Order: sequence, then structure tokens, then C-alpha cells
Amino acid sequence: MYEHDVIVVGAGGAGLRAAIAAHEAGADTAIVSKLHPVRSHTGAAEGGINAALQEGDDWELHAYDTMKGSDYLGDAPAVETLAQDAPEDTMRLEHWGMPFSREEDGRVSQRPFGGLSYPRTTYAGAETGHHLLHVMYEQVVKRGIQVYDEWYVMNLATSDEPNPKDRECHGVVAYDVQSGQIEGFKANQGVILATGGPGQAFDHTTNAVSCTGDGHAIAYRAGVPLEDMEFIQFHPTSLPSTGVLISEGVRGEGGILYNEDGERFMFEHGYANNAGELASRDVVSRAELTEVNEGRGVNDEYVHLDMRHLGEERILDRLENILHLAEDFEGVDGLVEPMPVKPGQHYAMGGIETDENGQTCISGLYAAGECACVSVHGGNRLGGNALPELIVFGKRAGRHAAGDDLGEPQIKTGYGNDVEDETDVELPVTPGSAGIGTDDGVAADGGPRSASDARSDGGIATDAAGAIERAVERERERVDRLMDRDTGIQHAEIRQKLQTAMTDYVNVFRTEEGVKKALRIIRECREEYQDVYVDDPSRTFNTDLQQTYETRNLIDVAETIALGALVRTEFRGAHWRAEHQERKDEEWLKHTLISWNGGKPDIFYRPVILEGDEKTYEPKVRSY
Amino acid sequence: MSTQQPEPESQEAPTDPEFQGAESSVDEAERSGGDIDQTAADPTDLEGETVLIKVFRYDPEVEAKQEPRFDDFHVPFTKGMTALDAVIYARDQYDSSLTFRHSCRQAVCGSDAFFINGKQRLACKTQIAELEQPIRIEPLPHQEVVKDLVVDMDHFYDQMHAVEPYFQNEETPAIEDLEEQRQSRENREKIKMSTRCIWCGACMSSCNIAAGDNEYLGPAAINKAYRFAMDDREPEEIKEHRLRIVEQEHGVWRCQTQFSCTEVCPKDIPLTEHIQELKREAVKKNLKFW
Amino acid sequence: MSQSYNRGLVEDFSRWKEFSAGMWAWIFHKFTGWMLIGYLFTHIAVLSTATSGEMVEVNAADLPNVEGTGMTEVPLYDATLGGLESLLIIRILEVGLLAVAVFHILNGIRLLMVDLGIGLEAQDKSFYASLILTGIITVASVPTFLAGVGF
Amino acid sequence: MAERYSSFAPGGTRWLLQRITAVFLIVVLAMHFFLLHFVNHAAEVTLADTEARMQNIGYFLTMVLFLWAGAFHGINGVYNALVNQGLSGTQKKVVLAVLIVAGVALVGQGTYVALVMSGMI
Ligand SMILES: Cc1cc2nc3c(=O)[nH]c(=O)nc-3n(C[C@H](O)[C@H](O)[C@H](O)COP(=O)(O)OP(=O)(O)OC[C@H]3O[C@@H](n4cnc5c(N)ncnc54)[C@H](O)[C@@H]3O)c2cc1C
Ligand code: HEM
Ligand code: SF4
Ligand code: F3S
Ligand code: FES
Repeated sequence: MYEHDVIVVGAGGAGLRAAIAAHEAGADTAIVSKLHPVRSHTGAAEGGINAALQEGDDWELHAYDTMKGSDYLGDAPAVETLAQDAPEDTMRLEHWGMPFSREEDGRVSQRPFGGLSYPRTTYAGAETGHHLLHVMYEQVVKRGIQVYDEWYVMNLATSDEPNPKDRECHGVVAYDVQSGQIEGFKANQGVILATGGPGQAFDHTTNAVSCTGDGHAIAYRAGVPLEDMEFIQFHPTSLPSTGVLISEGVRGEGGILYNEDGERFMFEHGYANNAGELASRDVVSRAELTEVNEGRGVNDEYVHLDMRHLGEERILDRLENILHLAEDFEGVDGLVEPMPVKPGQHYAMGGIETDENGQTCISGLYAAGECACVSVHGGNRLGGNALPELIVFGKRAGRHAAGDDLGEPQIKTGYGNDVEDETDVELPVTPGSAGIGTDDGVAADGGPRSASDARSDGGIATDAAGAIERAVERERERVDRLMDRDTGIQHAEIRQKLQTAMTDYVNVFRTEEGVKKALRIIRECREEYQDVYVDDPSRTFNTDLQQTYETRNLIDVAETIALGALVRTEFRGAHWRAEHQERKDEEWLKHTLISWNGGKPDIFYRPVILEGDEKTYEPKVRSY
Repeated sequence: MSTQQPEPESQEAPTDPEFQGAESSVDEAERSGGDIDQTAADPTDLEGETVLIKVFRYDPEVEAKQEPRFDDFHVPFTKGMTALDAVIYARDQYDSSLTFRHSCRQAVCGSDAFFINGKQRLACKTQIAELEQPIRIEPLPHQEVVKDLVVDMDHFYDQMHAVEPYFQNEETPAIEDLEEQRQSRENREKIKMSTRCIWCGACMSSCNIAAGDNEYLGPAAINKAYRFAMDDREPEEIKEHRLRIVEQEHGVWRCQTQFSCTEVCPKDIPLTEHIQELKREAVKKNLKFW
Repeated sequence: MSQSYNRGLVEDFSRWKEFSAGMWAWIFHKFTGWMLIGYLFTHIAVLSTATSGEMVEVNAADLPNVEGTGMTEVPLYDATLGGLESLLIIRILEVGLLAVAVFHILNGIRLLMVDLGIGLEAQDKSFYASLILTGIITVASVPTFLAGVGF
Repeated sequence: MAERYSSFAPGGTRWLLQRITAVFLIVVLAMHFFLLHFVNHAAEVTLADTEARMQNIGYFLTMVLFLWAGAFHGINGVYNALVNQGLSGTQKKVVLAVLIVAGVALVGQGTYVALVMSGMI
């Protein structure tokens, strides 16, 4: 067993920032990550970091834009914290050597971005995320913070009280991918989950293969509610074969979208008569899919993004990296042919419910970054708002876990008096745990109660070391079970089925029938998963085993997305419902929360906090 | 874990060249036929065909793989298919124990540098259509193989860490005076290429000097040092300190300008140029004191 | 630590077909450098015959550097050099030495340029140029080198 | 360590000397070849001619310098090549010692020969 004060799970932007903050606050900090830190998906971010840095700009404007962008589903305390802290934390990056793009006078450049009332997106070329990630990893190296890289976190070690709010998180169980060894990690002060997005729940995503929602799933099964999971952002221009993102810059420079018949459908079919290709992400994504669904898609799959008319010179000058992307990942030369594009899953607005200090309802358990939902993005994230979220809330979580006093949070977490219970939605299938034990056969972390659980006193284990030992034992048994079996189904098949269902039915367009179908398929996947086995018999670098674990997490996460999509009967932000074409503020100014509840998902709601420090944000029609 | 090394000479190589994929590919192709788009509008020569990949296999724990061998996989070609797509297909459809690192699929995470048809390349950035068949996919040379295409990167990381890869200036100021440091556009331009490194290790693997001299810092680490040494935001003393690190015996002088690092770098970083510039900087700095 | 497999040096030399320009330049420069230093040792050894002061009797007809005919007395130095020079194999070796030296000089200049940061993008072209120039100079010098050897 | 700042790290000195000698060698080696194979054909060289050339102090000095530079350049080159292939520890020390002895022998003998040729001894 390894022991540290603070254990950070995940080493993307959020995890690294949290670790640095915890270390600076004096805690003995360690990072456990399934990838080496510089491999994290934060490195893929291109656009930039929103921060009100310049004179003339103001954090309040940033907060206002963010709230409006969220379609009034962001919580004001979180939104204001983000806007207030972003400038300082961005400058901190500058002082750590981040190579920001510069103005003539040597100051950092800022550029305009969708939905912003002031050009406040700070950037470093078209590789902002890469630099952010590397600069922060460098600081981790400088501070000598211990990194357990290529250690896959399988589960949390929490205590077992019936009410999640009484539980305590003592650490995690992880396995060393290289050697296959399973070990407990004891966290004396806190565990911070920073495991990134759940993009792999969809089969077409701009997210990395490693974005499997592990943190979501393990927190969820330990009793923390997942919040607003139905809000998924789809980016209109990703390459069809890989999902690699083609930046909005192409359309910004004048790139045009065509359907199979060569029509400029954004105008000719009236999707956006004013903004055309430059309409907001959700509008363009829906337009593209409508074209495809109505039989006007190229190869019935995608549309064309054409930039040839911009001329070679302009393209080489401003969009050179796009040429490389199209060439390297799609085999298409953007100078001579149009590029195929289609909408791809891009970002999850929802996530593990936390307060503005990053804390969840389980004491000692924190979440930050894309896996968390504070919530700042509400129904729709503005471009350039995810990276500041990583550094602002990563830092806060780290400091809080290390014992710094950040004040009483205004955002409440967990099931409590302030929530609204509404379980009258009709579900097509029973969600939640399958086969593995009955209701009370499921331990707090979602695993089955096993022989090793039996304690002489029959009561709840409160001692940390004991909780960790039990959790380790449970994972060892699970692994043995998966490895010993040599017939059944392989995870890849289940994952494929799950991803296809999500993309078919819980995509840009959502109908009641479709989402229900998805829930049924997810249920099937869950049942099939009972027979899953790991074919690779080796303990050395067994990615088969790791992916089998990830697939299980994806099932849980996909289910919450579909459940959320089914119960939210309105059209807000990125969530579009065929039967409900307007935003319903009277009924739906509230967050969807889903908690595992011992294997039987429980759905409830918490009102959005629109009162900020000085002003209240009045919901307005979101138009640009 | 056991520590005995496999002894390649003393064991007979189980020759099983036409492993798995060869036969199974027929029904697999059928099974997956439905969701593979074989009728793309813009067919290339390979459209609708299968490509043959030969993948290096090794696993210390599996008897048949203790002696490295190559397995053949037949993968149905689709337009835009990359070498990474091909191995993913082989893994998901034929042999789930096929092991390799990968994550971003877009050349930013640096996990999937392999030795493909005799050259260090990022698999996700390598179009199948541009390779000669059969395609030979091996782990990076000059690194210990952990399993299949996975190599031990620890040494690479050690070398990267050895150049103090972090910005050094006076203590970070307090919040109130977090005034930004100015940096000229020219200076940012100068370090721009060097900041693009994704730690893939391709350069190090291609360098024969690094292969011969384990202590050689290697092109990636020297480039990292360059990135900081040339950044005007760091004070002059720190720059001298950095030059002192790279001019040690196993530093820049080891480079024999073989250029293979520059040729394989997927981020097109002019590594040799940076190394040479550091050599000159080091000489210049030392000459001053004569 | 789990065990891992070291493929050793096999890579370096079984892969020569895949070497690129810079690699070949490196190998050739090494090779020619070693040849030259090797030659320098031999060269000094041969020249050392000048220090003996000894005279030997030779047939002037056999030696290209001795005028006249019939048996004469010449310094050991002349006899050795002349003796060597009268052998076809030595003449051929001399051509080889020239090739080696010319390549080493040309590639050496290329390397010096690289050290100065000049023309790095053309490093492969300059290598090919060195090779071709070496070839031309070598061929052009053959008549001079082979002149007067007993054909 | 202030004193370290006033001199080269060992790697650097030799690297620079290797280049400086190379520049010198380019010129002299080219001249040498030209003179002894194209102007005077090697086949026609005699002790008398050699001695005549060597009597010219400029030529003599050039040749001696040529020898020293060549010896340093060549031997340092060989040493580098070996070290680059991963020589270390005792092996490295032995190789260095052998090369130094060989180098000193070469330079010594060569200089002696040159002195004899020039008639100085
Ligand atoms: C293509 C693309 C472009 C984007 N561009 C922008 C932009 O311009 N501006 C912007 O603001 N945002 C952008 N975003 C969004 C933003 O980049 C992400 O939301 C953000 O980087 C997520 O960071 P993270 O630290 O939360 O997670 P990640 O960077 O994904 O890191 C997750 C970490 O968790 C680890 N991990 C996961 N599971 C486990 C486990 N089970 N055990 C151990 N470790 C685990 C991983 O190893 C990894 O280190 C973009 C996103 C994408 C995909
Ligand atoms: C005539 C002009 C010459 C030039 C321009 C030249 C140039 C160079 C250069 C630049 C190197 C260094 C290569 C490196 O470190 O990467 C080198 C190496 C070497 N040179 Fe020369 N050289 C010349 C003559 C000679 C002569 C006359 C000799 C023999 C006595 C010689 C023997 C060597 C040797 C042995 C090496 C080392 C090769 C190796 O690394 O294995 N060179 N030369
Ligand atoms: S320098 Fe290039 S080849 Fe080397 S590790 Fe960095 S990106 Fe990879
Ligand atoms: S390949 Fe090696 S020798 Fe130098 S130029 Fe690159 S580091
Ligand atoms: S998968 Fe990330 S670099 Fe190739």
C-alpha cells in the first residue's frame, strides 16, 4: 500500500494543477494516472483560454457571457469564481513559461471567440492545450511531485454508510499496467478525481481513446450524483474516419459547407439565414445531420467543408495545420478537394457533482476538470472556457484537499432537503446494476459484496486501512474472475454496440423513442457484460483487461447520459428534444442529478443558482 | 516478478508466421462488412481490399511469445486508414492481446511512435495508402520491449528530466503583482518549433549515438534544453546554467549530426539545427572567458 | 520490474537498407577517417626510411624514380618509395586513398557547414553532392595515378 | 565553481579543436595531394627532392603542423567514435591511454623524420 496526503487521479490539465496546488499548500501529494501526464487529452485543445486580462475587459462580462452561453443552467457562484480567478491563473501559467502568442509590444495576445463579448481568448498558436499541459507537467517535475504513471485507477476505497453524504473516501485501488500488480493508495487528506471526459461513450468523438469516463463511473458507484449528464456538446466539423477536430477557424476564414448535391445548405435550406456556416455549434451540427438524414449527405454519412476558394496563399498562411490534419488523418488534400466533415461528440458539460471548492458530497472526495460539474458550463460550454476551468477549479480542489480554508461553499452537493424528487418518468428498462447481486448485495462502491467483505462485527468499516484493503481485495477478485474465464464475450463487441447506440439515438437529435431504444441497448450491454472475459492471459501490460474495465465504466456513464436525456423534456443549450422544442424556464431551471443508490439509479433535481455576488442573472433568450 | 532475461539464442523460434488473422480474416471481414464503407465516392487503389500488416509480438509471460515473432493480420482497407487504425482493427477483431500504446489519434499525445516499414513514425499520422505492403510494424528500436509494440520509456523520461525541463526565474511573484512578462514576437518565434515536442521518443530511437551511449542526453532532451535556454524570459544566469548542463560530456558534443532525429520527428522540429546552435552557444560562452 | 526484451544491436546493422542520407554520411565519414589515420601511421613508417642513411643497390629499370639503367646505388628511401610505386596494387590503393581523402574533405566541409548552421535543410543533397564529386575527382585522377606503371 | 567558467568542459574543447584542425587539414591535405601527386608525381619522389623541399622552412613547418594536426584530429576522432559507441569506465581509460601512446609515438617519429629530412639533425 502506498500512502500520501493527497492523491490526484489523472494528470491532464486539471489533475496537474490540483497536484501543484496541493503540494504548494504543504501536502505530500502524488498523482496516479493511467497515462503518462504528457499523454493526457488536454494536449489536444487548440483554441485557447478565456480570461479577462485586458483593460476594458472585466471578469463580470466574462461571467455574464458564460452564464448566457450556458443557457442559464450554470450556477452563479461557480461561474463568477471562474471568471474572477481565470486572469490570475492564466498569468500564473505565463510565469511558468507558457509560450503564449504575443503582440508587437510583447504582451500576450487575445482573440475573439464564439459567444464572447470581448476578445479574451488567450492562446498559444493552435496548440494551447499542448502548451498548457506541458508547462504544468514541467512544474510537477520541478516540484518533485510523485507521479505513478501508467497506473490504472480501478475504484475508490470509501466507507460503507447507507447515506453517501456520511461516507468518507480513504483512497483508491489502482493497478500497475506494466506489471499487473494491484495496490491500494491511501489518501490521508483527500482524493481528487481529474479523469477527463467520457467521449468514448460515443463512437464518433474528438476525444481520445482514453476518455472513458472512469472518474465519473467510480464516483457514481460510490454514491456521488452525476449532474447534467444529458448536456453533450457536438462539434460540427470533425473528420469522419477518426473524429479529429477541424477547427472552427476554417469557417471563420470563409470555409463553406456543401451537401452531396453541392448546395450551400446552411442558406439554401434555411438553417441559418444570417450567420450561415458561422452559426453556433449546435445549430450547424443539427443542420449537417438533417442533410444526411434526408438523404443529401455525401455517402450518406457526412458533408463537405470546402476552403479551396480561399486560395492557396491564404490557406497556407492561416490554416496550414488544417491541411496537415486532413492529409494525415483523412488522406485528403484540402487544397484540391473539399474535406469531409460530420458532427462529433466533443465535450461533456455535466459530470461529477461538486461545489466551488471541488468537493463532492463524500468527504475527502474531490473532482475537477471535465469529469466534474461545478457547474460553469450548464447547458452549453463556450469555446475556450474548459481550459480556465481546469486551472481554476483544479487549483481550488488541490488547495482545499490540502487543508487550505477557501470559505464555505454556496453550492450544495448530494441528496438533501433542497432537492426536488421526481421519479415519475417512465423508464423502458430498469437501469442500474445487473446480475451482480441484488439491491443490498451491492457495496457502496458498486462492487458486489464478497466474502472478503464479511466483518466479524457485521458493521461498517470505518478504519481507512481496512477500507482500502477490502477494496483491493475486491478488485483482485474481479480481475481473477475476468482473467480466469475463457469464454463469453469480449469487451470490444460490447463497447462497439454501446457506442453505436449512443451515436444513433442520443446524439444531436434526441427523440423519446430513440433515447428509450438506447436505454434498452445499454441494458443489453450491461447484461452481456456479465459474461465478459479477458482473452489476454498475461499480467504484463494487459490493455485488454484495462479496456474491459473501461467498458464497464462507459456503460454506467452512457446510461446516465441517456437517462438525463430522457427526463429533461425541454430544448436547452446542446440538449435538443424532438417533442419539446422550447426552453422551459418555469419547469427546468434545475440540474438533473442521478445517483447510483446501491445499484438502482435515482433521479432528482436541484435548482440552478442564478444569484451572483452582486447581481442576479435573468434568463434571456439566447441569441447571438 | 521474475527477473530472468529471455535468452533468444538458446531457444528455438516457434515459427508460426501465418498466425491467427490469416484464417480468421475471412469471416471477420464478413462480420464487419456491414459497417465498413466499401463504396466511398473517391476510391483509391486499395479501396475494398485488405492490407497485410506484420506485427512484432513479444510477451515475457506467454510461452509462444517469449521468443519474438511476427504475426500477420489482414485488415480491410478504408479510405483515410492510418497504421494505428489498422492495429486497432487487428486487436479488436482478431487478437485482443495485441498490445500498443495510443490515445489521442491526432498526433498530440506521442504514445504511438512505432517502427513502421523501417522508419520511426507516429502510427496515427501514417496513412496506410502511402506504405508499401506488407507493412511491418515493430516497437521502437533501441528501447527495451515490454510487450508487443510497447517499449520501456523510462530511460527517455529520465533523459528529459535531466535537463531541468522547467521554467526558472525569480520566485513567482505574489498574486497582486502578477504582471505578465514581456516576450518579443521574434523570441517566441525562435522557440516555437522547440516547444512542439510531444515526447514520442522517435528521435531518440533513430539516433545511433543514443543507441551506443546510454548516457547521451539525446535529441529530444537537448531540444527541451534549447527551448528554455533560448527563451528570453529566463535570466542570463539561468541560461548559462542551462548551457552548462548540455555541454557536459554526454551532452551536445555527442551528436554526430546524423540527422535521423530531424527526419523522423513527427512535429518537424529541426532538432539537429537546435543541437548545433547549442554547441556554438556553448563554445561562444566559454571563449569569452579565455 | 517486469522483464523486458532487448533486441540489442541487431537493429543497427541489419537495417542498413533503411539508413537515410545523414546516416550514410556518418558511416562513410567514420570509415574514411579511420582509413586516413591508419594511412598516416603507415605513411610515417614508410617515410622513416629516410632516416637510416643506408644505401641499397637496385636495378634502375625497375624503379620509376631512378633515372638511368642498370644497377645503381640509391638511398633506401628512394628504393622503398620507388619499389612501392612500381606496384600496380599500390597505385590502385593510392587512387583509393585519394577517394577516401576527397570524400572525407568534402563531407568534412559539409559537416563544418552544419556546425555553423548553414544549409541544414540541404544536408542530404550536400551529402549526395560530396559523393558525386568524390567520384568525379577520383575517376579524373586515375590517369595521373596510373601513369608510368608497367603496362 | 567559478574556475570552471574559465575553461572548456572537456567535451567542448576537443570538439572545437577537432573543427579547427579540420579547417587547417582541408587546406594542407589538398595542397599535399596536389603537390605530391599532380605537380611532382609520387612515383618520381626521391630523397633528394624531399630534402630539398624540406629545407624550405615554411614548407617544413607546414608539414610538421600538418602531422600534429592530423594526428590530433585522427586520434581524437577515433577516440570519439569509440566513446560514442558506449565505451566507459576502465575500457575507456585503457583506450585513451593506448591512443595517447600511439599518438605520441606517431608525432615523435614523424617529427624526427622531418627533422632529418630537413637536415636539421
Ligand atoms: C479536440 C479538442 C479541442 C479542445 N479545445 C479546447 C479549447 O480550445 N479551449 C478549451 O477551453 N477547451 C478545449 N477543449 C476541452 C478541454 O481540452 C478538455 O475539457 C480538458 O482538456 C479536459 O482536461 P482534464 O484535465 O479534465 O482531462 P484530461 O486532459 O482528459 O486528462 C484525464 C487524465 O485522467 C487520467 N485518467 C483517466 N482515467 C483514469 C483512471 N481510471 N485511472 C488513472 N488515471 C485516469 C488520464 O490518464 C489523464 O491523465 C478541447 C477538447 C478537445 C477534445
Ligand atoms: C582534410 C581535411 C579534413 C577535414 C575537413 C576533416 C573533417 C573531419 C571532421 C569534421 C570530423 C568530425 C566528425 C564528427 O565529429 O562528427 C572528422 C573526423 C575524423 N577525421 Fe577528419 N578531416 C580531415 C582530414 C583528416 C585526416 C587527414 C585524417 C587522418 C589522419 C582524418 C581522420 C579523421 C578521423 C579518424 C575522424 C573520426 C571519425 C570518426 O568519428 O570515427 N581526418 N574529420
Ligand atoms: S523531438 Fe520530435 S521525435 Fe523527438 S520526442 Fe519530441 S516530438 Fe518526438
Ligand atoms: S540523430 Fe543523433 S547524432 Fe545528432 S543529429 Fe540527431 S542527435
Ligand atoms: S495516438 Fe496520440 S500521437 Fe498517435
